[in-house]
Amino acid sequence: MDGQNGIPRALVIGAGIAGMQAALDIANAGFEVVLVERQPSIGGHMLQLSETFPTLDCAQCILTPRTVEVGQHPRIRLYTYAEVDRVEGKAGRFRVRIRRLPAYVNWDLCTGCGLCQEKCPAKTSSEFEGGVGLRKAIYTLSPQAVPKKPVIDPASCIYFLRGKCRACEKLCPTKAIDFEQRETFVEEEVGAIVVATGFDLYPSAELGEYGAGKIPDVLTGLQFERLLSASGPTAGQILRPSDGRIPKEVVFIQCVRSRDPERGVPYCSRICCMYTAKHATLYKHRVPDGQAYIFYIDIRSAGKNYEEFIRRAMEEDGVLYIRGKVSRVFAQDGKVVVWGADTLSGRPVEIAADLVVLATALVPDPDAHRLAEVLGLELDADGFFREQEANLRPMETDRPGIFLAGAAQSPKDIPDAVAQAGGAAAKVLTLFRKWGGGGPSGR
Amino acid sequence: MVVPYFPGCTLSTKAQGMDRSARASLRALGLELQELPEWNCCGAAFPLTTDDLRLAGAVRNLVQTAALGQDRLLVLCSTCYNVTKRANRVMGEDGARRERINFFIEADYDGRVEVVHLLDFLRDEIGFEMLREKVVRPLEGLRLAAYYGCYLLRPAEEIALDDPENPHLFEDFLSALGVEPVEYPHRGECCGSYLALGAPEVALESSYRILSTARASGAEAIVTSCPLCHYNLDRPQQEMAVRYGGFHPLPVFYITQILGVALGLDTGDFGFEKHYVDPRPLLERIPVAAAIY
Amino acid sequence: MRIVLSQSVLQNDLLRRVEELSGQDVLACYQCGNCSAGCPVAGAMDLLPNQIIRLLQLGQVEAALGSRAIWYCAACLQCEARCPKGIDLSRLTEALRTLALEKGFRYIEIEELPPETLTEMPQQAFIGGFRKYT
Amino acid sequence: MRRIGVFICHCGFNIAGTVDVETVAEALRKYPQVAYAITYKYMCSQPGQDLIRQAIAEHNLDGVVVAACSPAMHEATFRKATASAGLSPYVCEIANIREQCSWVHQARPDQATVKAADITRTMVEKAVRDEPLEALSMPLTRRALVIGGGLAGMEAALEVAEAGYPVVLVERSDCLGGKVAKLSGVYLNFSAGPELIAERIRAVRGHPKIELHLSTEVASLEGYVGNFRVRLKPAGRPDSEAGEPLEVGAIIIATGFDLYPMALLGEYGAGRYPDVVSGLDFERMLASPDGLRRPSDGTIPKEVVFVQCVRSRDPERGLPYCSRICCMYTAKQARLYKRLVPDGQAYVFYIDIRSAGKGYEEFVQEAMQEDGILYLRGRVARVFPQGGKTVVWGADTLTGKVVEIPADLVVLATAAVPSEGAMELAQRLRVATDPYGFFSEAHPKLRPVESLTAGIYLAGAAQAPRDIPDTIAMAGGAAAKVLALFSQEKMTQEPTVAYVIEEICSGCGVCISACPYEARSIDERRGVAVVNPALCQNCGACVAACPNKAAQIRNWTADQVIAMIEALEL
Repeated sequence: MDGQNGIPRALVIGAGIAGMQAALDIANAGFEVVLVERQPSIGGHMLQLSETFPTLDCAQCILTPRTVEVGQHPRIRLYTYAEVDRVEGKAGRFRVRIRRLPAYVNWDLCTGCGLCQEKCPAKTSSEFEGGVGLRKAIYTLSPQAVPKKPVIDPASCIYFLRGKCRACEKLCPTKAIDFEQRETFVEEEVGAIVVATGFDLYPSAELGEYGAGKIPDVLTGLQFERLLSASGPTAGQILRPSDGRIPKEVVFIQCVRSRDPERGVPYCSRICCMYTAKHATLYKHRVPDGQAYIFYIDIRSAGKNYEEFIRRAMEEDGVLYIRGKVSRVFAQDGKVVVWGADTLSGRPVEIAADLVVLATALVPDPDAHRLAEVLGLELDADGFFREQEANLRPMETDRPGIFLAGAAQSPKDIPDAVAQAGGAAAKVLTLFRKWGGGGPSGR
Repeated sequence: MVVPYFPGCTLSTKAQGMDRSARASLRALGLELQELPEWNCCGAAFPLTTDDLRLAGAVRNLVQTAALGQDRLLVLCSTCYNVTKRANRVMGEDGARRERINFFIEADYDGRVEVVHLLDFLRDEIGFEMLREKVVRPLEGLRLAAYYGCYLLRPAEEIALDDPENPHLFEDFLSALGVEPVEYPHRGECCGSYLALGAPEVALESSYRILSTARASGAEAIVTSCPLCHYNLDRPQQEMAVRYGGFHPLPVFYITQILGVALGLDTGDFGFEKHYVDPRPLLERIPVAAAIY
Repeated sequence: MRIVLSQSVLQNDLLRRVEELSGQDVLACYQCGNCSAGCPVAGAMDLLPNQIIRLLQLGQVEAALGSRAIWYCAACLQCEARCPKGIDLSRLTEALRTLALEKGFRYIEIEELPPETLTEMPQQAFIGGFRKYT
Repeated sequence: MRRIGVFICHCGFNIAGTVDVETVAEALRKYPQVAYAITYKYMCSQPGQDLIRQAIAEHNLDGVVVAACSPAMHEATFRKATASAGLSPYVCEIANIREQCSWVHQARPDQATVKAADITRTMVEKAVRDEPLEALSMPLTRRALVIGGGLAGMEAALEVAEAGYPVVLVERSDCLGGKVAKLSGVYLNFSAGPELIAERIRAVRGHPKIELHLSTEVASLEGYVGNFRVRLKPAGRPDSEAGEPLEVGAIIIATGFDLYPMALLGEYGAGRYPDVVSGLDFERMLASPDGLRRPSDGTIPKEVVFVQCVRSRDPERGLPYCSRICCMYTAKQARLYKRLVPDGQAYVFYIDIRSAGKGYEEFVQEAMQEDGILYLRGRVARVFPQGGKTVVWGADTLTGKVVEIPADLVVLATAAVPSEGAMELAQRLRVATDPYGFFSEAHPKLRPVESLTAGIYLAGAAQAPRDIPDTIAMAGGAAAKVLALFSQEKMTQEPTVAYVIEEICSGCGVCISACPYEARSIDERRGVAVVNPALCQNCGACVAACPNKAAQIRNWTADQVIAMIEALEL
């Protein structure tokens, strides 16, 4: 820093599992962290998951302590429902402008009692539930949200749409509802930045041959997670959306637009093989007399205890793996017919399924382009943040002081995202210590 | 308005009903079809090898169209439409191939003619809303299944008529006629095409799948714009009735026939008597338009 | 029969000619099977579409030429529409048919067709079919 | 009379799907000394924890029992919540009604409910007898020990040293760089291994904060997080004496991996046929200044067969797990081969192609499409010599045909196994491993870089096979944990350690030999046993050994255990 000390304070963008881990690793080493999350609460995609592979730990159970720890950490300043709007300066002294979206709720007054959500008359499709469940117009992502403060969605709020209702305002015991709220800006100064903006899923609307978005019993993997989840719309029961019946034949399709340079993305999405095996396993645990099928091209179970997990799915739960892609899915006679191929027997395969689950490709967060511009970073050809060098510098970027963690750099599973977040945190900590921050050195 | 028109071999012979119903219908809509004076066969199958000269026939028709001073060509038969449109693209895009073909047929054509099918022609030139107003015999209560087949949809980037996985143009057209279009899974699957010649058993199974799922989805008849699809779907139904238990015959209309009926035209020369499954009983259900009779 | 592989087997002239005629690169295929899954006539084939490409990848053009499957392809392009690597399989089968026909093989004999076929079938089926089969 | 609060978690579906939690709550409300009982969907969430805090205040509780998942999961969470309400964290107890009840009795919900109530009552009895202990405060040594001088170890050492803390780096061999230094190139950019890490090696060697010990291994370890005492000794010399103890506060294990022995691969002729080589041998051949030559006769191999999954994914004869790195390094080797021998042909036998990293899928697709490398989906069953060739018999499961390749060279991608001596080291460090000898992480999802022993962290392939970028990330992650530990003002330790009821201690010394942690000694002056709480790991060996019941563990006393047993309605 040209002989000058930088500010030993970090900005972490994105509060999914990678961002939270990076923030905690930095904060637990004694430094302040500004954590910015676009959603109303933290936890990211992991909070949407039911159980996690390969141990089948419940995601809520292992994650909520983390979200609580982040929410209560004395050295983490949390801005949710906010985005990084402008960044100036350089490593050691970045001036960051954060845009806080209007929640239409004064969070300082709100106690999170939940009365407004209970009484709100407007229901709409819930993004958190992947569209297979409903939420109110005033909502928190989940009952365990951190912070447990609701926001009003103007697109579904009756007052915003039609100019009357204001039921929440009347009922709120602390008078926290504020329909006049506008977006606000705050400025923060930090010395280093960790980008942990995660991933999104390939849009269902563009999966014509699979009937996604058209046939109700064709779901994405994330929607199926919500069906499996005890806190999901069916309280963990596997009921198919069209008629609420328990599906007895379930087909899982991998590589939906992954490894598909012609019509999707050229890369492998890395996590689908394992979560699909988990889906099939959990399905069998819930519906023991059902049959699960998985269409795959290559089974990629290359993590610790992953291969063993797949073997159990095949051998103990009788999940039938079929090596071949599915070309078409269509509705017929109350069934969802799947046309696939078994390249190993050399026969075409048709399955009249009750439910079809698509492992859609992971794509970069839709905001990555804007954010890359704000940060002065490069994206790779696929739209993920470009690391400085693929082998030895996977957490570093071309801009000193800005680091990458988790799926923002490329798709990765939870342990890999956590390890990389720790790695990014270490880079930040090393900088801060060099600038003379932190506690005593040496023995 | 005069519209240059390429009927193709089959419409001039074995599918004259399609040709006649087309001419009559478009006349009723105030359009005169002008048959290309010296048209020739389009080639019937887009060449899949690097042998460009097989495109010459289709290109010749386009050259004629351009020579008439016209900038578009209406092609009704799906097969001809597919071949001609793709040949036109080659002429419009590929320098070396264009040069070779031009040299061979002694022309200087650059793909300037737009190849249109009845569906996009009606949508863009007349408008489905306007068409709806012209309908004097609304086909209300008639549940028809649009059959796209291959040639109206694929290859998607070359044909670009509709979304190849979830098309709706044909259904939109039928709706304008008052029809209740029936969606069914196999409207874009292949009927078997020329396998009728080389592997009739295989073609039969393909068309059976299309017919049976259309019926299961509630269709009372199928509508197509391809004489070969028509042949594959219509003719073997007797055989299907023998082979597959529970099979019920399903009439197959040409798109132009159904248009003519809705426009209240005299269907006497529409060629219904040549269909294997007689579609006329179904039409008897539709009230005859007062304006005509 | 064990297929014996070597560089000379993999890169034979016949394969080169198939690639030339079709304009397709068989090595682009990574054997996902989508073509077979969507092929409307795969059920009647002795080899699946992906296996035809596979044989070509192994340099086994003769084996592919000898299959019934190449004559069943109606060029409906469903495989091409959904191939993740942009391979047009119908062009490969066309090239294989062309090679077979060049060698004098006829999939159908026009003289042997039943007379009602000739009177009733649309012209386009003849022209298309004769081009593919004779 | 105590006032115990009981908090029963639904754990979403996990507990409440089997156990009738309301019935359990009702049963506990009637139990002596229980002042309050309630259920909630996720007790570990913020509202769940708030519920506990509020109840402590409103109902004047002096003890807490949370009936939920295993204490390994959330004991710390709930103790923190209890402490934040002003109580000692050690009056908070966890009744495990998930792993030990709902999960294992799904088929019998009624009995599971009875058992859940039973388990909860036992913990109430324990809580009633809990002392409000305070955490013990310990000194902290801010120096790290890194074991292993490969990529992971160097990276971790550099991160910690760059942050200003001294590091002792121990490497068994006589050079730094590990496996990566032996590579002819790495995938994605084909840069050579030695060049790639030369800068790292220089940085380690020249770093003033890094004390490097080559040809050295760890002889013994004593102590605990923040206060380890480690002795080193010359590597590979069993008779040599261990040196003076070094004090370190944290340890990073980065011992990497080895390859499955070639000698055990009969059907591939490894070790017997000169032209059958391992992947690591092939790396050397690729880097040879004389160009690529096959071992038998020095000719340039024109037909090269690569065989993947050699004893990986092979529970019968090898290892059940996937070695994770072979798919990519095989693709890289085949592509490097094509660069050296453009007119050669490469074949790869595989089961599944696992190219799931950034740019990896594209790399493999280019190998197939641009370099014409033929991928064959199937295993190789036999390899035998014939007329100067090495013939490979394999299968192509996609055509359903068997294939034969008369090859010039066969390269085996042998399984990655734990580094030699990893099990021994694990015993010396008292760190858990999996059955194969890879070091066990504290939690596979959220704590992948921590071992199950506090203060000992894991980096790289020592935990499981992983490639270079994943190793770099994980080494950084381990370093971050060390930096967080070192940043603390002081170290705290659990007070639930052993103590001696001196009145009944006879000073017999049985407990001293029973203690595996050297935490006990005899106070010669008073003739009684004493405990060093810093070393005690509350294992209970002394309690079992003591003939007089003078050895006890705080908040795990004999009285408590007996009361817990008596609480069961048997």
